[in-house]
Amino acid sequence: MSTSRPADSSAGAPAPHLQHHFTSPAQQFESVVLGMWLFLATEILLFGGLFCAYAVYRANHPEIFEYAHVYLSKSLGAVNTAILLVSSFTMASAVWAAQQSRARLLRIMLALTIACGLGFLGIKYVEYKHKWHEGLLWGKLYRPQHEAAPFSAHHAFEHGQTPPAAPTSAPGDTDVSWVFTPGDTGPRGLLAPGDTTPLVSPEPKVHNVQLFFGVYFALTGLHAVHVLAGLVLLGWTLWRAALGHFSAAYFTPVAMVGLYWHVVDLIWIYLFPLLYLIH
Amino acid sequence: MKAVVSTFPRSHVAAAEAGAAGDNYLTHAHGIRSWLFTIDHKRIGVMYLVSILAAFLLGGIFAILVRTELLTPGPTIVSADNYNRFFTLHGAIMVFLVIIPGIPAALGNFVLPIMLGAKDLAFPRLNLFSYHLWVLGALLAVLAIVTGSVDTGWTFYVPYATTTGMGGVVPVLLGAFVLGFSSIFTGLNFIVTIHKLRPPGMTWFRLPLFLWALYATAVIQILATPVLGVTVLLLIVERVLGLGIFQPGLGGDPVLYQHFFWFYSHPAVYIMILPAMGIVSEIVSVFSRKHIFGYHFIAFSSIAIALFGFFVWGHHMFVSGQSNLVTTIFSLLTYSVSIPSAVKVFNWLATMHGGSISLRTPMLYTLAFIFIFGIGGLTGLFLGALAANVHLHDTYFVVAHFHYVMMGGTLIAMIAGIHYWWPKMTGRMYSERLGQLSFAAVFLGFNLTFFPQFIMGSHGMPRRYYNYPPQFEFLHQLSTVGSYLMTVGFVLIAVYLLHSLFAGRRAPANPWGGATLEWHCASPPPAHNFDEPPPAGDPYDFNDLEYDARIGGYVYGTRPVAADSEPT
Amino acid sequence: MPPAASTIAPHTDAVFYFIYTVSLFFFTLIVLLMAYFVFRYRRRVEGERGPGRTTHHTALELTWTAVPLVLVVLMFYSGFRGFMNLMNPPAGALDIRVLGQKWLWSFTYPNGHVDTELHVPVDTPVRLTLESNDVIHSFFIPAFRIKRDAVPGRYNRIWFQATRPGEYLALCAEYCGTQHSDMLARVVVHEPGLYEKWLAEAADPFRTRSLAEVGQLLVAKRCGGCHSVDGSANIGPTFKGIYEHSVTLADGSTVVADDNYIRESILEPRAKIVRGYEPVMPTFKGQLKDREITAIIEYIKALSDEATKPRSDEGTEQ
Amino acid sequence: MSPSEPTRPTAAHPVGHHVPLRVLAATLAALLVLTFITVAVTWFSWSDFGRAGNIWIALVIATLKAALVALYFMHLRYDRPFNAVVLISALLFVMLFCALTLMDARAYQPDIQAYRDVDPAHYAPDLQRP
Ligand code: HEA
Ligand code: HEA
Ligand code: HEC
Ligand code: CUA
Ligand SMILES: [Cu+2]
Repeated sequence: MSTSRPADSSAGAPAPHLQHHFTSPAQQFESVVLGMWLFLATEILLFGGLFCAYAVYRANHPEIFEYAHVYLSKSLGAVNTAILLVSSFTMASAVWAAQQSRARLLRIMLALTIACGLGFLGIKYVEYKHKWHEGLLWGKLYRPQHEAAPFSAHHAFEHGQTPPAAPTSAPGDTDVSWVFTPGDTGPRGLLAPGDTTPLVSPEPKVHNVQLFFGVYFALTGLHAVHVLAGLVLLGWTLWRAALGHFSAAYFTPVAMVGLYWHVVDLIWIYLFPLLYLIH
Repeated sequence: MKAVVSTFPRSHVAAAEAGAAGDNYLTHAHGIRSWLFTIDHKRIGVMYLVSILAAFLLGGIFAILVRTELLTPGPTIVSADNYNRFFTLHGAIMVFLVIIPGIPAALGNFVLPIMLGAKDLAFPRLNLFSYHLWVLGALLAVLAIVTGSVDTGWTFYVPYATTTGMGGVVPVLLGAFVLGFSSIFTGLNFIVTIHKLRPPGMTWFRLPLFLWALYATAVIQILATPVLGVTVLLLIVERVLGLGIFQPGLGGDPVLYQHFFWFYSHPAVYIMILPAMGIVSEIVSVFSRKHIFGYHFIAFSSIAIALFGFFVWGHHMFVSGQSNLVTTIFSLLTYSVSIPSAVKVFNWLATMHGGSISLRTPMLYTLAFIFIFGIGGLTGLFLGALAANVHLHDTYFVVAHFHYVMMGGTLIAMIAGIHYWWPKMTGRMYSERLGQLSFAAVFLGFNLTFFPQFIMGSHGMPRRYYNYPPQFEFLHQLSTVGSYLMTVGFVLIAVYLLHSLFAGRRAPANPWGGATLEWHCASPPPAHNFDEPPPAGDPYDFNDLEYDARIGGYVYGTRPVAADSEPT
Repeated sequence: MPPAASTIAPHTDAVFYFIYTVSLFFFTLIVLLMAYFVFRYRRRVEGERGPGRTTHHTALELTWTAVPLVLVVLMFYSGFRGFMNLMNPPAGALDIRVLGQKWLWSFTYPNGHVDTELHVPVDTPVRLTLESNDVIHSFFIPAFRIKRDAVPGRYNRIWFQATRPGEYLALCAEYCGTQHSDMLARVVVHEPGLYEKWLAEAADPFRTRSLAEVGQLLVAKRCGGCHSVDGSANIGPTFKGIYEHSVTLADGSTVVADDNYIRESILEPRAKIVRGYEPVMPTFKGQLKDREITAIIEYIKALSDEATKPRSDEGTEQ
Repeated sequence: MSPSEPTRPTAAHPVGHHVPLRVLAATLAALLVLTFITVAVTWFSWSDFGRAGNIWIALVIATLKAALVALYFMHLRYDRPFNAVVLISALLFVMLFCALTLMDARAYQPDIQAYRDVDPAHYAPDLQRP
């Protein structure tokens, strides 16, 4: 309990952190919390766009995702998920510590959160490096090395093949014929009249695998940028905590950085099963 | 709405009158830094206004270049590539730098807290930050012009935008990203302010309709703009690193890009029009000296437009290869937006019924808004009908439609708002006569510019055409002449407004007889708006306001409210 | 609306004029009311009050919510009907493939003939399958009221049935770069029976013409947008006088413009880039047959011969 | 989950809600267990519910976890309901965007597939490389 400020600011005296246009600390705090939630909503919509791209490609080309996801390491992903969850816990505890004016605990918890964040990025780095070496990158840079072994041999074993054979997909099997007479498909203009055999690619093979890695890097990349930003914010909070700025009377920055950090975690909670655990 | 008799104390008004001579937000601090780093919402609003009008001038110059080039078919003054640059920059500047931030960030910033009875926005520093982001976005746009410019059209369709050789694409996209965040922060600030900073007595249904409109706008800004953010980010990554989500050459899907773009950009058109409708609701009521008709319908129609606006983005993609099923859904939903819009138009008319209508400059622009937006909105109905859209899509009919709603709607309403709040912002009155004269030039010039474009468009004149079939030459020339006339009108506005700053009559606190709270504080307002929150009443109750010829403005009189004048 | 020349056009125009009528009605109503109110209730003395006191009238407000609602549903439905017609070609339509590329339309007929003009028989349903080689274009025939984007990497379809023989214009309606506004194509609707005749002749131009003449036709149609034949530089270098002359490439080396080089320039334009020009030429691989390429080379050769020995009739036409 | 006793704002602690460590720890434990379950089910073949089934199960579990984080770590359970409205509307609009776009992309997919079938290598860059 080494706070530089009195833990108790009586209601009558103007609170030191109250800005002139607010009438009470409660009003100010609630405004800040609402503002933060609105900001988090925009973050969710920012990722929402990428989730949409994911959904579109996953729905239309499940075979790409089934084929390519084995190149991601399930165990590293799981470890990273656990790390982020723990960091979320330490963050929430940090907020609690600040609320209780327990400065030492606050610093420890913030430091632990930062450590977890760094650990997460470290593991991400290992994963990215592997992809880089194997040439498993997005669109233009996709140059798979032939030896590219699935990261989790375990998975491949399970399915009894390496790499898993691509199921021929039936994209667009949604049936909307109840609304529309389906137009016939295919470049019929070039076929001899009467010939309606669809032209099928000779060997069934998974094409456009780079799409998976494009989506993967876009999603995890944007997420990693957010982790990085979170770490900077956490560092700033820890610094201010070390200066003894926070106490039960004033802990808004800790709580707000906490909310932000939780959202970063929340997004990963979706990323992990969607990218690593396809099955 | 229940009638609320204003309980405004006279002493308060007297204090406000006294404040006019003394300290106000303009004289409160001095020096350029006291402006650039101010956290006073009024100063930020004024800076926004100046910057946005400068951007409008730039966008207008490009427009005049475009129009001049179209005087004759074939080359007139510039090459095809430069023409393409001009309309792209014109569109991008007008949309991202002018019309989206226009009313909320400039006028909204200035009046929102005062109308609410608050001292400032909830997050003054964030407000300043979003202004700085706007400036950064504008600088990036300028950088784009310097580094080879852009020729993609403001829609940046893939794969054209990922393959064009012009070097300004990435800076312009970064600019759009930054401006998006500027817009998000403004909206966020408004929502929090309206939720949390309402003084006691300012209930939701005592909010002036302009604030309802800004609130609805802010909802769109929060929910739609992030998608623009991720879209331009992806586009940058596509272009620089070849990500491959949108580019067909890399297995991607260009139509997906269009979904991304329009998921933001359609709701964005309601970011543009809603605040304009808010201004119109204020002015129609004040200049008719009559309680707004159907307050609740107008308030809720703003929210309805904001929500429905999210369900119609696909109407920009009817011929792009969107599937028939989704196309049909979007066409149907498109019409849902026109209902609340119609409600507003009819309510404004009903407000004028039985009023006492004064044709001062703000009201003239407001009537012009109803006229022009009527045409613009009704032509939207043509575009929403599938079969008609197939013919009209990407023709000058669309160009005319969106200029009627954006330029004739939003921008005209913004000009109305500028004239309406000018005395409040600057403490000066402008010349009414010149105001009416320039109105005539703008109104006639506008219609002369854009009405012929409806005819051209329905006859199959495609947009973004440098060269065109000779049969359209006459209509194009009419249009160009109209744009020159309109320019004269705008230059005139700029001249007399600037002149009024130095030589205008001092403005009274309440020159028009408005009942919203901003007219309760002095012109210009003191630095902190109100010492204590003023009691809020019905914002459209004009019963207690009396004209005082000595000060040329309205004051709260002592005349008891006659029993028969009680609103129902 | 422009003259209507397809079976769809009257439908589209009906939708257009239906909405037009409704809009005109409401617009006139609004403007008249506005003008009347402004006149009737104008303020004569500053500060005076008007007679009206009503602040709302729920029944009235519900009416003007419901009436437009009904009208817009009708508008939607009329547009929807026309669109469904447009999206579902009748069986047995004539199939023509349309390829958009910067900045040229080309049409592939059922017999394999490729042309830059769209020729169709009158009163016959024609189904267009659209594709693009580079960026998005949009195929637009105002007289037929049809428009559909040509999107790279996929097919789009539309159909029409022309009702009046004659010549029409097809335009590109989706912005596609420098010459977007010049990406036009002639549309010819033939009288009954003449279409087949035209197609047979167009498909085999070699029967009636010399190689160089065919080459001249092809160059005018396919290359003329970028290459001149009179010595002036355009988007690409001129064809006049290049044959067997040396050409400086972007990397500084020189090559002689012989048959192989020209052939390569047509099939693999990116392989060698002429100094001072952008690498924007599209490939014609798969679009020009060997014999046609030979014909073009023959024509370019003839142009060079002209350049050396003066002749009166310069090879520019159209 | 054990019933928690969040302290309401008081004069001494004017703002915010205090969620005790005990509750936070329980939340963490639940989250870790759920994560383990999601990973574990991929080990067995009996837990394969087909393409659509698996993705929905994954989404449901993820949503459960996200809800825990939001309710307890982010104090949403004790907060003003409007903040929850904000979060939920953000999710709804993401869903709106995904749903309509997905519906469209599914329906026009045959037009893309038909094109690719003609010349599989043309727009599949991974096939063009040696
Ligand atoms: C301020 C901006 C703004 C506003 C408010 C609107 C409003 C509307 N717009 Fe517009 N629109 C644009 C800006 C805007 N638009 C832009 C910028 C583009 C082109 C982008 C580009 O491609 O570059 C565009 C393009 C556009 C298209 C695509 C055209 C194409 O490219 O193919 C469509 C199609 O449905 C459309 C429809 C509508 C409709 C139905 C409304 C409705 O909201 C209108 C509602 C209003 C009314 C209906 C009038 C008021 C009511 C009455 C007078 C009473 C009578 C009413 C009835 C009987 C219903 N718009
Ligand atoms: C709000 C948006 C907005 C506004 C206001 C305008 C205003 C104008 N626009 Fe523009 N326009 C767009 C948005 C807008 N436009 C968009 C989005 C496109 C599509 C681009 C694309 O295809 O990608 C477009 C495209 C477009 C085209 C089609 C180009 C093509 O397809 O080939 C044309 C052609 O006539 C045109 C003309 C004009 C003209 C003459 C004006 C005039 O009204 C301008 C008049 C203004 C001035 C001349 C400035 C004067 C200002 C001052 C003197 C200072 C002001 C000071 C005070 C008022 C105090 N515009
Ligand atoms: C889109 C514009 C465009 C079209 C259409 C086009 N070209 Fe080109 N062409 C160019 C450009 C630009 C160059 C110079 C850069 C290069 O070498 O690729 C060029 C270069 C050439 C060259 C080399 C010229 C020299 O001087 O060495 C030949 C030969 C050629 N084109 C033939 C053709 C033929 C034959 C056609 C039509 C069947 C055609 N081009 C259509 C743009 C075009
Ligand atoms: Cu092709 Cu525009
Ligand atoms: Cu729209």
